[in-house]
This record gives sequence, structure tokens and C-alpha cells, in this order.
Amino acid sequence: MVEASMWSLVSTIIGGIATLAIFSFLLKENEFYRFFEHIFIGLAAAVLPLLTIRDFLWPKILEPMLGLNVVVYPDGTVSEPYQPLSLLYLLPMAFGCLYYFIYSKRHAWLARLVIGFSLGLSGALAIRGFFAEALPQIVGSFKPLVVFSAEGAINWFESFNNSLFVVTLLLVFNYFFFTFGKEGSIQGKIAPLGRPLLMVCFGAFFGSTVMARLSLLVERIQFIVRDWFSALLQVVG
Amino acid sequence: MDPRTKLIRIVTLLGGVYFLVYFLLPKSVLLQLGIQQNHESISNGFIVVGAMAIGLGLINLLVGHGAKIVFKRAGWSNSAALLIALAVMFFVTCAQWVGSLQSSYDIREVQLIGEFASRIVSDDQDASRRDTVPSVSQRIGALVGYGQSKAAFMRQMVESQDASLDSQESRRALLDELRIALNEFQVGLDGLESSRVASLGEGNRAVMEDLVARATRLGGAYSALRQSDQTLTLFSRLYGVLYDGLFVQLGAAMFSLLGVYIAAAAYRAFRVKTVESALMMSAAVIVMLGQISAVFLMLHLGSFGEEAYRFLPKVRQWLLEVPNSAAFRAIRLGAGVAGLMLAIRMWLSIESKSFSSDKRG
Amino acid sequence: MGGLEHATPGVLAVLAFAGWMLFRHLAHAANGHQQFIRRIPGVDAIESAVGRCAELGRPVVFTTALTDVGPVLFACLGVLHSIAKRTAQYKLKLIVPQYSPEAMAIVEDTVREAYRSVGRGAAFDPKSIVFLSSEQFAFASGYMGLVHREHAGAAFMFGVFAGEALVLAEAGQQVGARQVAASVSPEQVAFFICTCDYTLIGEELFGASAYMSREPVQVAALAAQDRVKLLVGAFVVLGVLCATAAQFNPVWNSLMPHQLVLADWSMWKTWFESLFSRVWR
Amino acid sequence: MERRLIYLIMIVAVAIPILFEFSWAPSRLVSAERMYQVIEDVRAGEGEIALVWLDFGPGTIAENQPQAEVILEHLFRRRIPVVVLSQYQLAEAVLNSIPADIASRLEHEMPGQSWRYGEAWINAGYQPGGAQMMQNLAAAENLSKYFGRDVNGMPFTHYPTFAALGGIEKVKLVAEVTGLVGVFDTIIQFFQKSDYRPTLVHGCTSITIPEAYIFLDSKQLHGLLEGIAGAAWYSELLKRNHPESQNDRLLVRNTALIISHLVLMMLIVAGNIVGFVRARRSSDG
Repeated sequence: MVEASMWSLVSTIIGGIATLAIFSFLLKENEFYRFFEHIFIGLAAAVLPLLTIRDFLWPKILEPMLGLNVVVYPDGTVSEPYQPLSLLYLLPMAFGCLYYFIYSKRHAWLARLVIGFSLGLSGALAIRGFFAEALPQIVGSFKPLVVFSAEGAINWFESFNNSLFVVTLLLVFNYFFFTFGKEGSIQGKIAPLGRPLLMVCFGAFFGSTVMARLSLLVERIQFIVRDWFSALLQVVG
Repeated sequence: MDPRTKLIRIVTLLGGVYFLVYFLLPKSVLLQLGIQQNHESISNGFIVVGAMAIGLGLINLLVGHGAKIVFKRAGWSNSAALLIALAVMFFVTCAQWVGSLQSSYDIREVQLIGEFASRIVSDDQDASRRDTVPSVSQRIGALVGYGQSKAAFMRQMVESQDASLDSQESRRALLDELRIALNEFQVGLDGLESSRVASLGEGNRAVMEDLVARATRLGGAYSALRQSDQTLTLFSRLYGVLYDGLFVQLGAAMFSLLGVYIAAAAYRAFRVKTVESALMMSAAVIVMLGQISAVFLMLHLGSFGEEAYRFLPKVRQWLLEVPNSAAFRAIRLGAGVAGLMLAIRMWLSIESKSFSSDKRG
Repeated sequence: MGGLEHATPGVLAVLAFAGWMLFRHLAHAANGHQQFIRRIPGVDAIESAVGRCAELGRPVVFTTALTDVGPVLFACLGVLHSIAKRTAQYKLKLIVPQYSPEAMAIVEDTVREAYRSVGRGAAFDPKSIVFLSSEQFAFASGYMGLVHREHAGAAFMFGVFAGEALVLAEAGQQVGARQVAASVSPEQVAFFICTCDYTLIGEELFGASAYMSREPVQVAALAAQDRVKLLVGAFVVLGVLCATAAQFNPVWNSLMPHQLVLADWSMWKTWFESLFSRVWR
Repeated sequence: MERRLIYLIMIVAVAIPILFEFSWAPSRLVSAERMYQVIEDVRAGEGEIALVWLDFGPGTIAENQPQAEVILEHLFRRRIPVVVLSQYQLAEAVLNSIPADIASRLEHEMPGQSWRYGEAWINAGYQPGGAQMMQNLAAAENLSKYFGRDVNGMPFTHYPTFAALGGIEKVKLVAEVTGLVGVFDTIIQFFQKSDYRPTLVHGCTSITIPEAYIFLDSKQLHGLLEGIAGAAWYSELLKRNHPESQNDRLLVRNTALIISHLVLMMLIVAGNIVGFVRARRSSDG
């Protein structure tokens, strides 16, 4: 048990030093911060590509291609037949390697092939994504301006809410027209009304973001005050 | 338009064709065309193209910071620290991965006993496969032979590890579970061997299914122990320190700066100068008060405190559900339409001049 | 309301309408039709910020932050192209910190193209396109250090942002840079309003790109976009009226417009068959 | 100098409640109550599961981890089998640690009962590919075959509970816990079929709370945890039904959050006063 806690002790202490290095930026940009800034960029650059290989390229692409996913039973039969079609993955892999022609002066256009391909791909997906997300949103906006309660009387609170919702939606929607609203047109006159309503929305964002940001600070201080200090005491003690 | 640009535009079109066809055609047609059945591997193919770009960032860093070191430019020592961190993390991550791959293959060799036994039963029941595989007695003979050799290897491993008394309590529990599973498996295997099963009639199949259960338990116990051992290797420890100790903490620390920055931004910029900033601030304060209404209970303000504790979250809920949702939905729908138009332009390569490549080499 | 896995006839009609609007306005632009675009205040702030840098001789920083290859990157390129032309003309140092390797290739081409278009192709320095990291906060920490060390005079933040937006804006604020931001991520707009000199909200980014470059393709897309938005707006108004009428007489529920758009192929088939048989009889 | 003074004030305001470990009751959040009911009403029969996306890493662990913990604790208590997975590479650490911690906490609380890996939950690991992967997953007829192996390389078929999973219609609940941009939209836009859309709940960092409300309104989203405050109130609801449930560290953190909110609002008032005085002085001068 001692050996395991020694490693986690080292991990916590290094984590505390790294946190204080980043916090030192609050005083001013300094060497201590700059050193850990570069360490952070270096670690990130190593972790990201390897995780893509380890969690996707290897299990889903390379293992089937090399036949390593096939289990050979003691009697010579196999768990699943080798899929020669998986070798077709070599085509997109070769095509994807064209990215690296970015660095060549003469053949940079080859990189444009694969970049264009991914532009076309993300364009097509964005088309489907728009309809899948927008349609329920539009249908959700069909709110009756007058709402009756079960007993048949007008429910004023719901009616007010729905009317305010629809008016706000249309005014803000109207704010984002760019090729209408020539001087003197109605649309041009009511367009500015959208901006104050937007401010209510951004105020709500600011208020809820305060909670988000402070939570991060709380967690860091809790780590320093609780975990790091007790790790230091253990080492010193 | 030069041939290269034409080729780029055709490839861009092809990039989007598959997914647009998949979206535009009804499912029934897709099934008839056989697209639906192969959709997963086709999609994986597209993901592979993007995954190949993972080295780009690495090359940029190596070239940029490498040049700084070689030519001893300002800040080269930090660049050296960056590249060392990159190399160490790369090596440790690879070593840890290779170690876990090796142990997962070892685990698979034990697990295949259970898989193979259940496969013998299922193949025997499937008329179409029965004649493509060896006879039941041959297969069971191979199973028993393989099972005995694996059991002997694991018994020897368990006994050697029993001798080393310093292992932790949790590991001892895993070792005990493996020993029990091993003995159970040995009983099942010996029973199968002695019963000389030649065909899988009603009675014999129960013996086999019993062995499958025992082998599966053995596989589970062995994999639990090996996975626990895997976390104790040097490279796993180093990976833990670098990943959890350094990388995770640096990320969390960077993000936490926002906690103090937001305070500075609120103090400096949240000044009521215009109607708009007054509206923005009052909405922000209403939302904040709704999030911390518990404070009114703590300040012992009597009935006012209770009333505020109950009322403020409702006001916040109303502001978020009505004015905010309406305004934000309008932003989202507008941006959605703009995105749709740009998506069509991108797919059809209706590019703006700044991106057109007529003059590019 | 079920999900949308495959397009319904209604969705195809809306997509066809969008395509038609785009090609119609592209044709107008090709014939030299001058399309009206309302004045976007943020764009004037961009030009004055670059001018200030020319006076002080301090570098200009332009970042597309987390924007990956996609529709938003296109809009940012329109603005970057205009700014790069100005920095080329004023012989100012332009630095473009990058997050996405894929986007970086396109950004580099756009800046090289801008320098070439004002006859200063030789002055373009590929090292001005600086790759920092593709991890969000490693990128932010690199950007903070860069803005401080280069003592940036103007900082432009255009595109998709997340939590790091405030870190980027605070870094520019600390060195006294003139800052203009345009974010399609609404949750970050509140911070940019607090910390920047001017903030373009949501789609104004697309509008600014067309307004600054005045390129036929971008202007046509903006015009087409407004027509499709008009369709969506009319759809909402129609739906609200039906929903309100349905409170008085439930028959209106069957006339709700979305049912038309969401009806899949089999429903249309049955409608036509019943219509056809009624007409035939 | 002003800026650094503000930084110091905030750090001290946050550190005090943590140092002295005092905690107040959390604020009541209506959305957390509704989400509690949504998970309480989930019915998962044979071969039916919950998908829990842990799409967060070091940056937003402070808000997302408590949310993931209360959601998993509730699903584990209701014995609903869970597949944890992620669209984010850097979520690897939390995919392993959080379910394991909750399972051992529950086993500690209720000796004799077990929440073992492979029975209560399984870790399908990192799923790259964004929208393409998501529509692939939605179209899969057999999720066990689609995932193939868990993050340790073990086949899904090895674990009886997860050996024969059907398609998307067998997913009775999808929980997305994230602070990232775009991953939540990917689920909203692509994880559906024309005849089935699973119940979706969401643990979001507070910054995206206003955005999530439009999806609650359009019924694309059925439950929402609003940052740490949402997780704190949800843990309070769990505690009411399961008194032994522990949430003290979360409540201390939530209290520090409340105090820092108060300090920040005072800074806004101070900022306005200073601004007003300076404006007055410059107009007099």
C-alpha cells in the first residue's frame, strides 16, 4: 500500500507546483509560468495523436486489416473469418496522408484535395444537422398567444409568457437580416429593437457563466488547500 | 479553370455525396442499394481520412521549436523543455499501451477457453456449420489439451505469487478469486475429460455448458488480476504521474484562471453606462441570485429569507425559460440558416475568392 | 415528434428553395447587380483598429481560435483576407495563432493570397501562421504568452469559442490592445462585450465578411440566406396563428404547418392515392 | 494594481469556506427535480441500457465530475446497466475512475450487494468521428457488435449483461455530461431514428445553461443539471431517498461557490461606484 501512495503523493505534489506556476501568471508573465506553459503544450501534442491511434485506428482499422482480431482456437478453427475487405481501409489512409503535402511548395495542391474532401464532407453533414436540430425548435415555437385553463377561463400568466416569447423571438430574428431594412422601411425601423432583448439573453449567459468559472476556481483552491497541503505534510512529516 | 482546381472541386463534391445521398434517400431505397448494411464501415472510412491528420500538429511543433533550439533563438530553453516533455510523454504513453496490449492478448488466451467451449456447442447445433468443423470428440480433445496446459501454467503462477507475501490486500483478494476459479475449472475439465464425450446429446450438453460457465469465471478472474497488475507497472505509474499529475492539473489550473478573470471583468466592465448594459446586468444579477438563494436562509432574515429562498429560483427559471430562450432560439435558428447556406456553398465549392485556388501552385 | 434520419419531401423542398435562392442571387451578382447590405458598426471598428496599429507600429494578432474546417471558417477567411491586405499595405507584422492543423493550411493560403493580391507576395512570412496546440487550454496559454511577448496593438478574435474566450480577451486587455471579437458561440459574447472594444454577435460574423470583402459570392449568399430566414420566420408566424386558433377550434391542430414538412414519403403516397381516387371517381 | 487586488480577494473568498469546511444547504433548482423524476421513471428491461457520455476532461472536471457522479449513483441504485463512453479523447481518466468510485462507495454503503464491472457498467472508451460516428451508432442494429470490445480489449460478448444489446431503441436513457462545444449538438442532431428518439438528460457546465433551455422547451432534452448547483441539489434529493448517500465535499464546494458569487456581486457594485465617482470627478475637473 505504501508504494501505491508514494506514486500518488508524487503526482499530487507535481500537480500543486504546476497549478501554482499557472497562478503565478496573475502577478505577471514570468519564467516559471512560461516553462510550464511549454510543458503543457508538449504533453498535449504527445497525448492527442497517440490516443487517436490507440482508441480508434488500432482497434477499428489496423487490427482487422492485420487479422489480429481473429482468435485461433486450439483445434485450428477461428472465431471469425479474416475480412479481406478491411484492406480497403488502405485507400482512405493513403488519401489521408495527402495532408502532409501541406509542407511541400510544389505539391501543396495535393493537400487541398483532402482538405476539400473534408470541407465537402462537413458541408453534407451540416445540411442534415441543420434540419435535425432546427425543425423541433421551430415546432416548439408554435405557442398559442391565448391559453385557456381547464375550466375555460383565460390563463393570463401563460398567455403573457407565450406572447412575450413569440414577440422576442421574432424581433431578435429580425435583427439578423442584413440585406433588408433600407432607410425608412418598417423592417429597418424595428431591427434595432432586437439588440436590447439580446442583452437580456447575454446577461443570463453572464450570470450562469459566473457559476461555471467560479466552480473551476473553487475546485483548484480545494485541490491546493486540501490535497496538496496534506501531501506536503505527509512528505515533511 | 486549371485541371487541378477542377479535380479539387470534384473531390470536394465526392466528399459530401455519400452522406447527402444517405440523408436524402428514404431508408427503403438505401436498403435495396445495400448502402444501409455497409454504412458503418463506409463511415469508418471517412473517419480514417480525418484521423490521418493527427501528425500535422506534431510536425508543426517539431519544426517550429526545433528551429528555435538549433539556431539558439530567444526562449530556446523553453522549446527544449517542450520537446523533452513531448518525447517523454510519447515514449511513456507508447510503452504503457504496448504493455496493456500484451496483457490483453495474454488474457485473451485464457478467455478463449470459454469462447471455444461455447462455440463447440453452438456449432454443433447449427446444421450449416456442423460439417465445416472437426468432429465434436476431436474438438473436445483439443479443448481439454489446451485447457490443461493453461491451467498448469496458471497454477504455477498462483503458487509463485502466493510465496511473495508483500502484495496488497486488494491484490490478495484477486489472487484468492483466481485460485478458487482455477480449482473449479480444473474439476469441470477433469469431468469433461473422463466422460469421453463424443456427441453433444441432451445430457452431454449440460456438461459442456457447465464448463463454459467455469471457464468464463476463470477468464474473468485472470483478467481482473492481470489488469490490476498492469496498473502497477513502472510505465503505468509514470503515465499516471505525467497524465493525472501534470497534464490534468495544468488544464484545470489554466481553466481556473477564468474564475479570477471573470471577477476582474465584472468589476471593470460591468458598468451601467447604457440601457443595454443595465438590461444585461440586471438579467445577470437575477440569474446569480437564483443560483445562490440558499444564502438568504443562512443570513437568518426570518420570513423575508424564506420568501426570498423560494421566490428567487422561480424568477430565474422564468427568465431562462421565456425571454432568454426566445432570444437564444432566434440566434440559433438564424445561425443555423447561415450555416446551411455555407454548407451548400462548401459542398458545391462555391468559394469566395479569398479561398479560390486558381493561382495556387 | 420522432427523429429525423432521412429527408422528408418537405425537407427536400426547403433544401431546394435554399439552393434556388443561392443560385438566383449568384446570377444577379454575376450580372453586376448591386446588393444592399446594411451598415455593420463592428466593421468600422476593425478598420480603425488596424489603422491605430499602423500609427503605433505594433503587430496585429488575428485568431480563429477553436474554429475547425467548416462553414464558420469560411466567414472568418473573408475578414482575415481584408485585414491581411491592410497589414500588407501598411507593412505591419501580422500574427495568426492556430489551433486546428487542418484549418491552418487554409488560413495560410488565404493570407498568402491576400498579400499577393496587393502585390506584396514576397513579404508574406509563413512563420506568421503560428501553430500553438490543438488542446483548448494549451492553445490559450500559448496565445496569452504570445500576445504579451509581441505586445500586440490590435487583437481580432473571430469564429468558434469556448471557455478560453475570456482568457484570450483578458490577455489582449492586459497589453492595451484594441480588440474586436465576432463569436458564433453566444455564451461567449457576454464576455467579449465586457472586455472588447466592439463585439459582432452571432451571424454578424457572416455579414461582416460579405460587407468587408464585397465579394459577389459572399454578398449573394447573404441575400439568399435572408430569403430562407424569411421563410422560417413566416413558418413560425403561421404556426403561432394556427396554435392560437386551435385554442378556439381544435380543427386547426390538423392544419399545423410542420405536419406538411415532416410527413414522410409513405404519407405523401397515401395522400396522393386518396386524392387521385377521389378525383378519378 | 487594481486587477491583482481583485484576484487576491476572489482567491481568499473561495479559500475560507474550504479551509474551515463549513457547508450550507444547496439552493433549490427546479430543473434538477424534474431530471430526478425522469431517471426515476426510466424502465430498463432485459438487454436495455443507459448510455452515459462523459465528454469532459481536465478543464471542466470541477463542474462535470459531480454531475457524472450523481447521475451514475442514481442509475446504479436503480440497477440500470450503464455503458460509459466519450467523444472526447481526454476523458479517458474519468471514464475509468468515476464509475469505479461510485460502485465502491455503494458497495461500502450496502455490504453484500455488488456493482461489478461488466455487470453494473462497462466502459466502451473513446469514440472518435463526431457526427459520422453518432449517426453510425444510431443506425447500428446490435450495439454489442458495434462496440466490439471494451476499453480493456475484452469483447462485449464476454459480459452477459452487455452481450446481446439491440439497437438504439434498447437505449432507455442517454445522459450527456460535458463542458465542450458541439458534442451535445451532435447527440441532438444525429442520435435518433425516424421512429425513435431516446430520453436525453444533460449535465452542462453553467455557461451553457441558457442554451440548454431551448432544447428543454422543444422536448429534445428531458432533464438538465445546471453546473455544480444542479449536482448539489440533485445529491440532496438522492440523500432524501437514500440517507446514507454522501455529498459533504460537494456541499463544501457549493458553499464556496455561493460566497464567491456574493463577493463578485459586491465587486460589480464597487465597480459601478468607482466608475460613477471617476465620471463625476472628470466632469467636475
